[in-house]
Amino acid sequence: MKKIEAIIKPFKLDNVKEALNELGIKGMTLTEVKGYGRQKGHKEIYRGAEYIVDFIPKVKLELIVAADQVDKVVEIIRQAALTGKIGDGKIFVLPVEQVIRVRTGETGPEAI
Amino acid sequence: MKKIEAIIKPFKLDNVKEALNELGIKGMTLTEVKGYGRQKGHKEIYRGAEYIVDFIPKVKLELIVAADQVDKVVEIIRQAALTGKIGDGKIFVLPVEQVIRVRTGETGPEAI
Amino acid sequence: MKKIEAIIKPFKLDNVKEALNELGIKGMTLTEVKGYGRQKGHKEIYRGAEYIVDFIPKVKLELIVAADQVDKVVEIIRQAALTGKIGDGKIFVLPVEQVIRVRTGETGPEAI
Amino acid sequence: MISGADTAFILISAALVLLMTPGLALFYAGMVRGKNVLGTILQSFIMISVISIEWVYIGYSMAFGPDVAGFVGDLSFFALNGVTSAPSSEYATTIPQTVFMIYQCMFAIITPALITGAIAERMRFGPFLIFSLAWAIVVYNPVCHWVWGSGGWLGARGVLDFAGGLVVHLTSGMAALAAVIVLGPRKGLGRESFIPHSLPMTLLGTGLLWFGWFGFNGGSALAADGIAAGAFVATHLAGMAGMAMWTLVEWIHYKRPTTLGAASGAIAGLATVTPAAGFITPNAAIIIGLIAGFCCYTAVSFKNKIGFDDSLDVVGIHGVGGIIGTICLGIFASKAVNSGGADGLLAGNAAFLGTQIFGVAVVGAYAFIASIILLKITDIICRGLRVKEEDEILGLDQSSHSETAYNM
Amino acid sequence: MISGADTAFILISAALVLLMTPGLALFYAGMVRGKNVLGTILQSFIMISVISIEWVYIGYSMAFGPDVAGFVGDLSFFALNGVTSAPSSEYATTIPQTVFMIYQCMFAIITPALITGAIAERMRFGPFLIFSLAWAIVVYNPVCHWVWGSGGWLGARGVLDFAGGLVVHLTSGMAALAAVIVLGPRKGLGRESFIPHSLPMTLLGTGLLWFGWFGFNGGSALAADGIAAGAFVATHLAGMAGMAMWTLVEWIHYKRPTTLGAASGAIAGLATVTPAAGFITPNAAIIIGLIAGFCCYTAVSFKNKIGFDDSLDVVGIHGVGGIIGTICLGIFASKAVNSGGADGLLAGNAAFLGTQIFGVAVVGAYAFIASIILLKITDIICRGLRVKEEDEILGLDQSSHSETAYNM
Amino acid sequence: MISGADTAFILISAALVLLMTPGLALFYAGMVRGKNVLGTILQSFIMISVISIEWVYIGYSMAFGPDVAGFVGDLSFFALNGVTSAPSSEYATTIPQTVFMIYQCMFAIITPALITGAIAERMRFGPFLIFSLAWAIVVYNPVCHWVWGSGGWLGARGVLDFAGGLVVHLTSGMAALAAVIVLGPRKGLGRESFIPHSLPMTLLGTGLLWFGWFGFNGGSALAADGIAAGAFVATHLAGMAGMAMWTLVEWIHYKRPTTLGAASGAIAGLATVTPAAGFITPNAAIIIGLIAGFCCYTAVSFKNKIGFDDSLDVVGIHGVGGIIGTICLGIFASKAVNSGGADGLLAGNAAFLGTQIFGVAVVGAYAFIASIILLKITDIICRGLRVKEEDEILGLDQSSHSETAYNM
Ligand SMILES: Nc1ncnc2c1ncn2[C@@H]1O[C@H](COP(=O)(O)OP(=O)(O)O)[C@@H](O)[C@H]1O
Ligand SMILES: Nc1ncnc2c1ncn2[C@@H]1O[C@H](COP(=O)(O)OP(=O)(O)O)[C@@H](O)[C@H]1O
Ligand SMILES: Nc1ncnc2c1ncn2[C@@H]1O[C@H](COP(=O)(O)OP(=O)(O)O)[C@@H](O)[C@H]1O
Repeated sequence: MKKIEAIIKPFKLDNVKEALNELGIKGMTLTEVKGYGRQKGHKEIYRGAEYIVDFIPKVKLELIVAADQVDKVVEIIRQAALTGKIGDGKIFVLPVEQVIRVRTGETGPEAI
Repeated sequence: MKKIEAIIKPFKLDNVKEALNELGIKGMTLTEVKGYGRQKGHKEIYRGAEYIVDFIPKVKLELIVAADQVDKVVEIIRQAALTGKIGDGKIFVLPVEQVIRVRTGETGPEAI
Repeated sequence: MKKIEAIIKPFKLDNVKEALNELGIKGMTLTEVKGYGRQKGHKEIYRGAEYIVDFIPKVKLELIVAADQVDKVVEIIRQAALTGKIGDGKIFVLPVEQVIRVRTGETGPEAI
Repeated sequence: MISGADTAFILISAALVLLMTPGLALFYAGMVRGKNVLGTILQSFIMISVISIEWVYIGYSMAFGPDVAGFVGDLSFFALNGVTSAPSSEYATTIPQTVFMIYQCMFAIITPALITGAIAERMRFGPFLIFSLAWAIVVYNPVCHWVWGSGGWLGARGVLDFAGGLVVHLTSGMAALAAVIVLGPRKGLGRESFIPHSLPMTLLGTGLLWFGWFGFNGGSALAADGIAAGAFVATHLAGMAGMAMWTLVEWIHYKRPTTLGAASGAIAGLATVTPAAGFITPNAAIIIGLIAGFCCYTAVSFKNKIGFDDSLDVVGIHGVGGIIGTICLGIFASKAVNSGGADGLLAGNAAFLGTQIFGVAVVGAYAFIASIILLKITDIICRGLRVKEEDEILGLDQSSHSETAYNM
Repeated sequence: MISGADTAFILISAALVLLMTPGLALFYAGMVRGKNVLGTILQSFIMISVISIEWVYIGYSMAFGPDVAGFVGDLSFFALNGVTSAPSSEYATTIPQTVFMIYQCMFAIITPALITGAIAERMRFGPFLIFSLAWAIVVYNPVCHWVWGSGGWLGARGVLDFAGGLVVHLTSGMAALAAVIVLGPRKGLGRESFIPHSLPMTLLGTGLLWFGWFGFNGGSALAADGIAAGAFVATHLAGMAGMAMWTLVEWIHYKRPTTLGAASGAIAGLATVTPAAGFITPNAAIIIGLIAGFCCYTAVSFKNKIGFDDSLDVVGIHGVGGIIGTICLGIFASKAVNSGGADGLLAGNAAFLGTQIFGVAVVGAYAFIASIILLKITDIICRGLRVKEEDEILGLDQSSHSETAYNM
Repeated sequence: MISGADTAFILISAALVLLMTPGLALFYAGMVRGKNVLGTILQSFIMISVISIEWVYIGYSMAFGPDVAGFVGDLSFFALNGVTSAPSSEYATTIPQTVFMIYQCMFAIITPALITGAIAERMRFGPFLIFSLAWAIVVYNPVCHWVWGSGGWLGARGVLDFAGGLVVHLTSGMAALAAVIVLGPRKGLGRESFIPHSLPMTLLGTGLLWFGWFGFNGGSALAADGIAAGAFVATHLAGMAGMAMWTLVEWIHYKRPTTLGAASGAIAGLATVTPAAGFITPNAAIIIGLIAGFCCYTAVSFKNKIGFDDSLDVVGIHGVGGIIGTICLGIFASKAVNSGGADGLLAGNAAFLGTQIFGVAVVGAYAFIASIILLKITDIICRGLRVKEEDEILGLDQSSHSETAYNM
């Protein structure tokens, strides 16, 4: 099993969720995060003082998937999250050793 | 060392924390996340328009533990987080290569 | 490639960000988390009732870096986040199998 | 004869008292958890509808209609029949009766809204509506008549209540006590932290309440005169003294003055001076405020010790405040301040203190018993007063109203 | 001769009406998404500047200056020339003319602010300023003169509008309709959830609006008298009835009474009774409130069905409310209540109902057509009314104002 | 003789001015970081207690008691001795003296509350209480007497201040300047972003302040008359002009009109017109508002350049506003507007401008020097004015009050 972490633009979330849904992915976990990267931050103005805000709101999706699904899922996410503009985000794949479903105690791929 | 990520129902947090405490687990990190899974979302109503909100508030616990503790900790979390109803959450175990304590510079199991 | 997760004190964030910047690190992702550890929580008072709040606001930084950069980055973060007082936080290193940049589809170290 | 000045003053005062209900909604909502914010707000807001309708059709008549045996008004003012822009011959004779009616309506609204602090985070919306409507009819209207109605038996015995220590605060405090007993504590009491979700909201509510209270107490003079001025001053001074005292006691007790403490003390002072405002000197108002801050703090601390789940301290603040204030009036009242009032203990008239204690006992007992009974009946009719356990965990906003307070 | 009481009453009423603009800003801002909060607030606040300047220099004179052919006032009051603390000879003759002028100014401010609910989350700030200024001159001032100006042709034909059903609510509702058509829907309508970011903020706004409305309608009597009292009472009762009805319909329809529904119903009731407040009985006010709650609910539901993006329901609440209220006045008006008013259908005078319908038709058509034209012109002059797509995604706060509402 | 209308008007005005303190608390609290919200709110709220007590026992007497050598009132009104519902023979002779006393109390409360914007996010609570109490006695009361007290030496020299340009805004602005110098900047100034945590809260505060300002300036006529009307109008117009100007300058300067800029400009305009409100024409009020918007913007920008940590710009807005407004009065005052006022430069009386400048110099210098001294003394007595560095990092809410503003 693998863990896919995708950091994407917040307004693409619905898109990605639907795409994953179509693929039959049933579970994921979402976190509001702030990203720092090549995409420049923006300027804010408060009473004539300028502040550079360089952390940009992003959404992080975490999904555990079976190893053989990784490539497909990654590709789907990429397509659904794509705008082509800087700051579109990143997808990481990490190894997972075990998965347990709290409700049933199932482990491994069944538990996903 | 392993990283345990547990996604649980928010109102079970106190329970889980206490159970871990009893086990002697001294450190963990908590994130407010939103989960999407078999547990159905709910309907919200705003001026006669219905919206389906399918991301449900969950809490994610992250703990680094020594490899030999994993099974015990996972089991304790599972029991403490269990309601038996859908949406109870998942526990993932990931490999960790290194741990450093910022304050002392200790590394490895001592740093946990 | 490795994933570095650093849990630090929020007011040290700017410091850490600058230090990483100087090192040429261009990307990272930040999450507001709550930490539980040796650093004791604080007491809050509401109408004569005392509550112990034992989760303390922390910031979690996540960075994917090339394997050979890990030690340097970890050390830089440690120095920049250090106050020497309890609760300074932890740094974890996890293996990463793949990285994809959404915008370009690049993978591996180029995608970071 | 109608006075434009009095009319203007009481109309604006009525607007101020109306504002107290949203103010209260925010004051309370700030103290609940994030999942019960809207449920809490709505319980107050909806009282504007439920009680106003009730008031127009029967409430005003029950409270201020022609007296029946000292106990209640008859229903001859049904649907405001005969309530015109001519002044009443018995109440507020310098303003249109419509003005008096609507001003009093605002009091009737906020009283059951006060109770919602005790039932917060667990009562079902429907049963609450039924209970509050019944309560207005069975408790508020009669007590209002006893104390303020022409011919009302308590008023006739000399019991004084300037702006609602008995009629508003004690009745709602006793109903709160009843509700806490009948409903039982929130799930998780003692184990989980019921920390306020937004104290700035509570402080905003406090500010609006204080502002509105000038209409509540000042307007109760029913004229823009020296009595109104005295009541206004007493209100402000008791509020500030209550805030000072609570903060101070907390500072000594816990080494920390808190913002919620300041807000609580202010409301305690304002509530406590309510029955006395127009009958006392400024210095007496300060003393009452100080007593209020101390006693309400103690009452609330005591509650915490006995694990009694009066969620937002309606008993400890409004109940205790209503009692103390009414009794303090028995001590501090002075005809030199208001010739239409009475002399109290300090002016050598111990009998009046007795009268006030009698008023407290009667109103307190009646409101408590009637509330218990009404709650039990509502419980039976509605098959339960509390939301289901899983709905309580989920929060009222989602489970009862299909809404979420914040979506940032 | 100047009456101190009336002066005090109208000054305070003017302050209350001013407060409605921040109240409206919060009411609206609570309903938008977190990225458009400040943009929404500022659109209302800035009307205070734009319209007040306009009003002082030409607006007041166009609305209330010496009549030109029944259509508009001439500009002899330019820069408040001749507007002194002496009373006007034609309007509000018991208060300084400055008081009347500033009281009316507050109405002129909130009217275009109401429109912002329809254009929320997508209109550019600059073009909105230009449009609102032009709209005040082309729509608000003339319509105000027609209905309320001495010599105004609609007023002369017997059309009645106590506090702005036509002048305020219908004009802004029609402008909103025009804006929705011209601007088109927000990006993502139907796909994304446009869930309110903070309902407590909307409820706070509701409370402030209700409070302010007493000044809006009560003050429109321009004296602290029985008419003011009647308007005050009618306002409150329609508000509470609207809240009751909307909540009830929702409860039946969706099995859930919602907080936003309660707030919406209240505003619907308050808006709808505005033209009628000083001319009807309390019972009529309740009926009007109930009708308002039902019809506005229906209108808003209908909008949802046809995918018409009136973001915060200005058409469904203020437009529909203005129409219904003005027509209801044709039904319920009674000279027994206000001898300066009229008898309506129920008092046997069907003609008056016709007059009111005529008023609705004329004002509605004029406001709609003029708004469309002004929007189109603004569009051309400014090269676009809407923010760029990426700015809409980013949100107005950041893209138009370089600010963020919350940084917790 | 007592006028009901004036009594009603000043009572309501007093309530409006009281509301400004919670309004200010929110205005300020919105601008601080999330960890200092409650500390900031409490600093304002607690002034209601500290100053009201002081006012009742000595403040009112020092300010408005029988004159001693033009410098201060004697203490014969200690504990409101002799302050009854009969009018004063010297002040506000148409309302109960209690009304005048409580109205002035509200001014005394908000003045030190204004200072808290300068010390935000770093001053200890206890020392602030001590300082503010001492400051009220040493600065506010005497200056109030000099300017407004019967026999006060500045008033006797012809210095005019309608509603507190000198007494309220300049004194608090100078105290703020002193506090900024003595306290030093917040930790992290220049490195970290001190971004407002909730601008909607600041805008809500702005709305409440604007609303309350009608009581502040309008009520300062101490009667519901043409002067009150003029002051009310001037207040509104300067506020809207200040808002327009600040927004415009910012728009040109940074290509972005901001919401905080609009709020800041409004407060600048309102503060600046305060000394002049009852003595000038509407057109002069607009000019004053425009000047205020421009100058305060410039002052605040200048502060940013020199790294002077006046956290929430008390000096740049209230200090500068108080100076400009008082001097502008020297230019624009007109006896044609208010025969009880003066003619200014434009009416050919340059001497009056000189008098006003003299007033600014005297009050400014006195308030600044006295504030410095009081801060130094408080520093010594309390062993430090600032919270510990780690507590500053943690935030005042937790470290000083053991509370958290939000727990969503
Ligand atoms: N090395 C990294 N480690 C972790 N997160 C990263 C890293 N680089 C980028 N990110 C995340 O990806 C987001 C997008 O990256 P950015 O460099 O702005 O644009 P792009 O991915 O289009 O090159 C960032 O906001 C950040 O959240
Ligand atoms: N494949 C997955 N990857 C990541 N998180 C998941 C996955 N499946 C479920 N989750 C998380 O676990 C939570 C509970 O899952 P759900 O399917 O609703 O119930 P259950 O675990 O009882 O079957 C979800 O809300 C989501 O946060
Ligand atoms: N075993 C662990 N797993 C995950 N996070 C941890 C663990 N131990 C500590 N942390 C995180 O590190 C933070 C600091 O740890 P703490 O024990 O308080 O101080 P220190 O690191 O100085 O010993 C905690 O607040 C928590 O967020």
